[in-house]
Amino acid sequence: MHETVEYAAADGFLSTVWLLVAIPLASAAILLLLGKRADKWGHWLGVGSIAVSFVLGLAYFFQLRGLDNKSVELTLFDYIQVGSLHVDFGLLFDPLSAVFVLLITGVGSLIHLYAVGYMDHDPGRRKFFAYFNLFAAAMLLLVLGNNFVMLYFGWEGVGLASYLLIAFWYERPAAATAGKKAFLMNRVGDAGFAIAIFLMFQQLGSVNYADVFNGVGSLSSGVVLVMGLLLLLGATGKSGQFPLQAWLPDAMEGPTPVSALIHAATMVTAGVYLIARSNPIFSANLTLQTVVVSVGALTLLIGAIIGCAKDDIKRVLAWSTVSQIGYMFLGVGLGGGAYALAIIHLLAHGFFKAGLFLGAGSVMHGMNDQTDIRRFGGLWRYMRVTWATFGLAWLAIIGIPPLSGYFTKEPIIAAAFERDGWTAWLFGMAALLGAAITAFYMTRLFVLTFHGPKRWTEDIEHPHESPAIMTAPLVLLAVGSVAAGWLMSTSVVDWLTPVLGDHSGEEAHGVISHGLITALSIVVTVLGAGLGYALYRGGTAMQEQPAGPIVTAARRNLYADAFNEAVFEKPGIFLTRALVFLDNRGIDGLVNGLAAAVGGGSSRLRRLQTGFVRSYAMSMLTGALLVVAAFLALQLGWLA
Amino acid sequence: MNATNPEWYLILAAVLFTIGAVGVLIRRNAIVLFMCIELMLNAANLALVTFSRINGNLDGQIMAFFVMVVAAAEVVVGLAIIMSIFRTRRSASVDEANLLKY
Amino acid sequence: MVGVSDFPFLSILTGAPLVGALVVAFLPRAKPELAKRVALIWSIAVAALAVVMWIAYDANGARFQFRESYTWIPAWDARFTFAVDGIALVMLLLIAVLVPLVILASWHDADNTRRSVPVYFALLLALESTMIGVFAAADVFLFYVFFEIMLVPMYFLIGSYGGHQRQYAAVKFFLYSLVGGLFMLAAVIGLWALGGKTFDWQNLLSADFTTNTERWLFLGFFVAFAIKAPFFPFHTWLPDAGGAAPAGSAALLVGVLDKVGTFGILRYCLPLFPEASRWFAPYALALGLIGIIYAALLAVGQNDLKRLVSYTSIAHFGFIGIGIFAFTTQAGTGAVLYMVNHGLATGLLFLVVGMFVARRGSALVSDFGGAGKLVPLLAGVLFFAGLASLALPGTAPFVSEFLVLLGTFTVNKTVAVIATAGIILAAAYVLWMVQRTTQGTLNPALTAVEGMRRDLTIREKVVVAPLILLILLLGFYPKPVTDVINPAVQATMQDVDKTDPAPAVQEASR
Amino acid sequence: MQDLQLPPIDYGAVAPMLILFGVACLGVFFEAVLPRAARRSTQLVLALLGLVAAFVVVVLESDTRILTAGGAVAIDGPTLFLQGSIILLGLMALLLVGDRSLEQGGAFVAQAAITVGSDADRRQATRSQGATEIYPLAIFAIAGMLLFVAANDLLTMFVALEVFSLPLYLLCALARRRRLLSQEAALKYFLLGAYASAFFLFGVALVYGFAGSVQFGSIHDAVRESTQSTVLLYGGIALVAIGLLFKAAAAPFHVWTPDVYQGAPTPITGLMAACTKVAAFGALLRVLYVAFDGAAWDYTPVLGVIAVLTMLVGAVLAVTQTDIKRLLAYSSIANAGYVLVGVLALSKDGLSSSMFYLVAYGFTVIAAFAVVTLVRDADGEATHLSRWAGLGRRSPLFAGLFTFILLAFAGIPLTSGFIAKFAVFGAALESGEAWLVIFGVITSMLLAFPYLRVVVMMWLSEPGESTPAVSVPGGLTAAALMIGVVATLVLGVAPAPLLDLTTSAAEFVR
Repeated sequence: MHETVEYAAADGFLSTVWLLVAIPLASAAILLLLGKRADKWGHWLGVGSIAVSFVLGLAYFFQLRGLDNKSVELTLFDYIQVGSLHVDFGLLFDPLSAVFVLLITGVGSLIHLYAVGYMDHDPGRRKFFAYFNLFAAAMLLLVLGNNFVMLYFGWEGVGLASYLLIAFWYERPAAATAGKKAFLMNRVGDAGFAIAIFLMFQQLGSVNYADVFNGVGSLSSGVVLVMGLLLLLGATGKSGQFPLQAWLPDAMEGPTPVSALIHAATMVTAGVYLIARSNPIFSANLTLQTVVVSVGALTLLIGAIIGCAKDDIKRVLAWSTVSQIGYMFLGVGLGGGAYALAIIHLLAHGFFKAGLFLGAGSVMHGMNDQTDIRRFGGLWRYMRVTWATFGLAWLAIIGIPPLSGYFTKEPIIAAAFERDGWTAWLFGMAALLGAAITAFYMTRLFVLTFHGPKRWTEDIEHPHESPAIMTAPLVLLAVGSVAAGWLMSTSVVDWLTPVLGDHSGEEAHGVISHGLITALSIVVTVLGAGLGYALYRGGTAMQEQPAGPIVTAARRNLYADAFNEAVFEKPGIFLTRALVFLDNRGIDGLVNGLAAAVGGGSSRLRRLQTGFVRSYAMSMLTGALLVVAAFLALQLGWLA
Repeated sequence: MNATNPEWYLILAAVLFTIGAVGVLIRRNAIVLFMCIELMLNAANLALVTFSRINGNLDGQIMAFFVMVVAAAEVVVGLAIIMSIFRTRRSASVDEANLLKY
Repeated sequence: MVGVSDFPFLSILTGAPLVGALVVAFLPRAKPELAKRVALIWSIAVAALAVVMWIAYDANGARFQFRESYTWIPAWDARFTFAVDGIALVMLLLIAVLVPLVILASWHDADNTRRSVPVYFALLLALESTMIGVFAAADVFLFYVFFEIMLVPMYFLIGSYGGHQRQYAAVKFFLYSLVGGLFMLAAVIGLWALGGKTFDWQNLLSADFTTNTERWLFLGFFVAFAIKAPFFPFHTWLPDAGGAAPAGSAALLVGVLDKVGTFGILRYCLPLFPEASRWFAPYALALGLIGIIYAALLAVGQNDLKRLVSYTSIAHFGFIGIGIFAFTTQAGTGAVLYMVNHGLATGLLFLVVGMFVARRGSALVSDFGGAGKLVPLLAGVLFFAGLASLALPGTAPFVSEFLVLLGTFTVNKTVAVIATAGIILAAAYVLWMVQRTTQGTLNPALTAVEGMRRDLTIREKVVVAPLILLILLLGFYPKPVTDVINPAVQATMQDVDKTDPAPAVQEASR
Repeated sequence: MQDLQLPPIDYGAVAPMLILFGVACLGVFFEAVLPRAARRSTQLVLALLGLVAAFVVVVLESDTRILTAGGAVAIDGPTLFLQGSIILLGLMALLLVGDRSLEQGGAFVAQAAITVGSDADRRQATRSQGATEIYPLAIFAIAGMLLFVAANDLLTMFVALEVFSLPLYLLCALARRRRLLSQEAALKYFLLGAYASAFFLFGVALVYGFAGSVQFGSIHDAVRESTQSTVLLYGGIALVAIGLLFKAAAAPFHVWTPDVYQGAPTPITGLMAACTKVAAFGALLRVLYVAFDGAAWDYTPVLGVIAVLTMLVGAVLAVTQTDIKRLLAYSSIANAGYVLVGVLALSKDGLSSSMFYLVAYGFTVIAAFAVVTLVRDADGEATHLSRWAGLGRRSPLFAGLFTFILLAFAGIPLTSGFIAKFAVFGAALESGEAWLVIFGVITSMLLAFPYLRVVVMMWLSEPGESTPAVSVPGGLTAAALMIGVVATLVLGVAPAPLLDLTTSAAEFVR
């Protein structure tokens, strides 16, 4: 079914592809080790290292384009070699990793640059850049690894960086808690991922991409299903998908560039990468694909619905991210040609969502770190660059042609309608509904922030445009948001063919025609946006208003946090306390009780030593009688 | 079963030994206690002599003499100890010597 | 290489610290600094010798190397036989590396007690000697001697120089270990009496026992080792001992001394009683599993940093136990590697916690809060040690935990899956501890404490730097260690007559 | 009737006993003729010389294996070994007895006849020189013990029993301080000892009735061939064993031990704990191995139960003791149980290991009581445990030595206690008495607790106001202490020579 996967060994220039990881890593190490001595120039080292990586990435990219088989493999050293297990510290540079490298280093460079301005007044800026570089290194390793253990290595690495950056302002309890929550929920997914790796080794004797993908055909469908579900669990954790979505909005406690880079553009899309990378596994089982599609569809709706109810600019964007990644999951779940669609949506999302977050950061920067959209309004006058770039990104995300979102989201919706039978309707309509809601809440966000009456007070907030070092990346990202979709819609799909398979020849046979879907999606988008504008152009209430059950539920994140608390946290705490009690009183108590029993027995027995010589004689006589009796009993066979 | 049946002497020896052994338990006076022990020794002597007769060799009778000598030596030591305690306590009751216990 | 491998490394390694201990013990009490320096230099010299031995060791050579054998008690065929395989070798290196660092970290530990400072360092060296001996012994009797005698210096380290509740903890430690030791004594005697009246490990390997006898003997050894390690439910001494011991001693206690338990299982239980090992394996796996989950949950619930770290160790020992009793090359190698890595990681964790405690004068988590503001570097090292403890990739423990779980999965999926849940709990207790101590709002009481205003000193940096470096190095490139361990583990697996399962797909196609 | 023929006597073989009896008589003579001032030194030197001479003869005769004096005395391996041990241990005890540096006039009363509590008593307690009769008495006791272990018929054994018991009764009564306790101890010891002798004698009569002879060889033959009622035999064995177990302090015939050990002057307690135990077990071994070995099948379970009971009683009761001498008494009861385990192996190994145990324990216990004599306050020895708190701080040397001794009692390796326990348990296990070994191990665990409590008292508790000072020992006590400690160490580290010696000596002649 699947042609054999083979990677050529790297030579020449491409054998230095490890530099991509090494440069940011070295930079991070230098920044951490030098400490305060690097405070003055550290951030420039941080920006420089990622920029160099970007340039290198471009060079490798062009080098790769010139190769026939479009992939190179590079083994740096033996990582783990025990018995039949052989894990290399090996890298794979192929079309899929190449686009991710460019996304990470490209968008990453812009956000790094932006952060120089954004973190200007923060005393921990050097540390921030060290963590940022660390993240870049881990993320690059994640996408460059040539086996699942390397992927896992990077996977956990980005988790660490994410934790460090969410909890960057660790003296805020909310930030520290959010970081911990992110790490823990990710670990749940990671555990699944890890077990999937064990399963691969147990079944196939290898964890290398090539061996695993080539061996999928020989696995029973049950094993494939389990393996896929475990990988999916990992992916949902990292990408904030149902059921592990709750951590992502809380992650907004981190500095805004972090939200832009890690929790919008790159890290959270690692789940999509994982599934796309493992496409031979996911394509091998229909049930598995259906589960992925369901997760995607459900999450895109959850994210969109909750996004409507939030009043915090970053939280709205965060839920929007959840929702958009839902689209990507939908895409990779649909399989076939939709893999590539999901990837280009991911890339486009990287541009416009990063733009949105950085724009939000720029707003906050000008508004004394206010994040409540109910306290914005009419800002377009004060920060025009931000307004313009944010607006373009807004149009891109809701999918107004010819901006990028249109080229990437609409095909996914169309692909959903191409499924078999009633599921086509179910998932197609869900995707379409999601598009409408997206348009609504994004418009709400945009209108409340930049238009309508001003609802802020001058004595606290003095809105002003951000410095050029921050606006320049905004502009560049806006350009990307506008152009990327159109540029990528065919070129990148073709480019990814060696990895994701050639599906260009496949006949589309949706339940309704593609043209109709296009039209429909534009219509619902416009309707949603129009509704949003109509409702919010006059501003909104400053306080949270009583609302119906649906809105309340959305405000409460559809009770996911409450569920987690009631089902895991509370019982967990109770269990912990109970066990502490058990350990102290039960197990330790048993031991101490035994000791006490011996002591008690001893003090009771020593009372028998009365000090009266006659009672001693008594015990001797008794003993003598017993001994004699025992001897005679044995002799006469009484005891036998 | 005539009176010269040596088994009767053995039974007598056993009875004397038992009286001595029980006497140690029920009497308080150290001297009497000691006498009870002497009684036990003499019961053993009686048994030795009887067995000597039963077995038809003289060893048992010789042993009885040894035992008597030893018993005499024991009396010397025992009375000395009992005396020294009596001088302090003005009592020969063994139950009063009860400082060391538990 | 004849010359080098004939060099009596092991007896010198065992004896040198003891001589050092005697020297240090008799230094004048009034000159504590002198005693510290002598102890430090001595331990560094021992470490250097250990490194030379490591270089001279041939990873692909005989199973046991540097064998030395001297007559001791001919009547029982007990001999001073020393020899190391790969497993023992890495443990010896761990000891040799840890002890100088612990000595350096404990520089001021004994200053404020009313006890003799030289004696403290002499005890540390004596402990090193016994620990080296126990790993280097290749004679069951000799092993037992070191196994028991090891208690004595540790008992005094806890009892004389410990903190809160030190008497209780020391007595508990001693009695628990002694009880285990006596069970083992019975088994050792049985082994000797029924195994051909010899104590030589090599000869005992070929001894035959009846099934029942073998199981009893196994049990005798296993209980001793399970107490030492400790495995659930024999663990309750460790939180007390770890909580009361001075941080440096606690690092040695958990980092090395407890490894004697798992080492003993690998060296004695498995090869000498293969049938019984296989028979008991399910129960041992169950104990390991319970330990992982149970101790991790307890760690979450602790309010005392040192007790918390102790509980994390119990959870980690659960992993090691599982790795040993899964009987696969990967799991076994993982378990041994875990022993080394856990020594480094938990050693570091204990030392760092000790630095916190020394500054704050309290080990209670609730006495901290937001400490990262005051001592950022120290907080960073704590976090790093925590990461190593939760086995993040890039730190050494990841490799071992991964190997254990992967190796276990190939033979027992249920166990491996449940154990994998342990990695979630590990994240929970580490992050929860880090959050409560170093993050969040600064506890106002902390600023008032003089010591909390001083971040890592040069001395402390010298202590933590090598450990951090080793953890990272072995996290990225564990090969030097795995290559040494692997042959020994494979030999052990052969002893228990177990082979790795082939991949399921190949199996099916055959 | 044939003509009486005097049985031939090998005077060389019995010379050690003759020398000591002679020395004792000479001592009595000197007591009568020498001026008071010269008595002590003369007696001490005479006694020591006598012991040394006796020991030399034992060594010279070490290859002798004969029955002599008409079969009444057996000079064979066990006899010579045990005689040598008794002489050496007696020598150490005598060093303690002779010490006068700790207390003005020594540990003994000047005139036993002085009424307790009178003015004269107070004067003698502070000023008078101690009585010098104790030396001949002690030598008589030791000589009696030598005969006891050599006795080859029950009558000789009975006489020897009395010969060594009677002087001991007296010695117990002669303490300088706490004379009421001392006299009470003597009274109890005497009455119960005589009671036990009566049982022994009646047993002798029954055995004589069964076998027609009291010679062990004849009894041995009779057990196999006699047609007499075996009720006589088993009643006899039981009663004879009771008499011997009383001296060995086995439960339930141990009841006198704590009271007497506590009340007697400490040097005499040491003498009893070491030498009496050797003698009693020596006789028990000979009786069981030579005379009654044909009935082994029947008496092993009964004596096994007694052994278990002894170990349990000793261990359990030791747990809550508060007086160090009483604690050591219970410990000695438990140790009697361990020796009994070795005895019941009923093999060559059982014999040799029991002998090794007796010697090892003897050295250690005398050293222990030597330390007890050193810890004193104005009222003499401070034996209450609470008074020992913080002793390690006041006097680290003696606390350290005592700790070492306690570790030996607890059976920690590198002490003779460990080797000895190992030997007896090994012998028992080999003979299939695994249940005795198991109880031995369990009681060892229990016993560790009281020992550890003392260690905690000495080292981990803070010294209180009432912590007595440790007297600097005079040369004699120091010598005894050092001999004991060094022997404990040497027998623990290099037991091979003594093990070989016991093995080569482990053969009775019949």
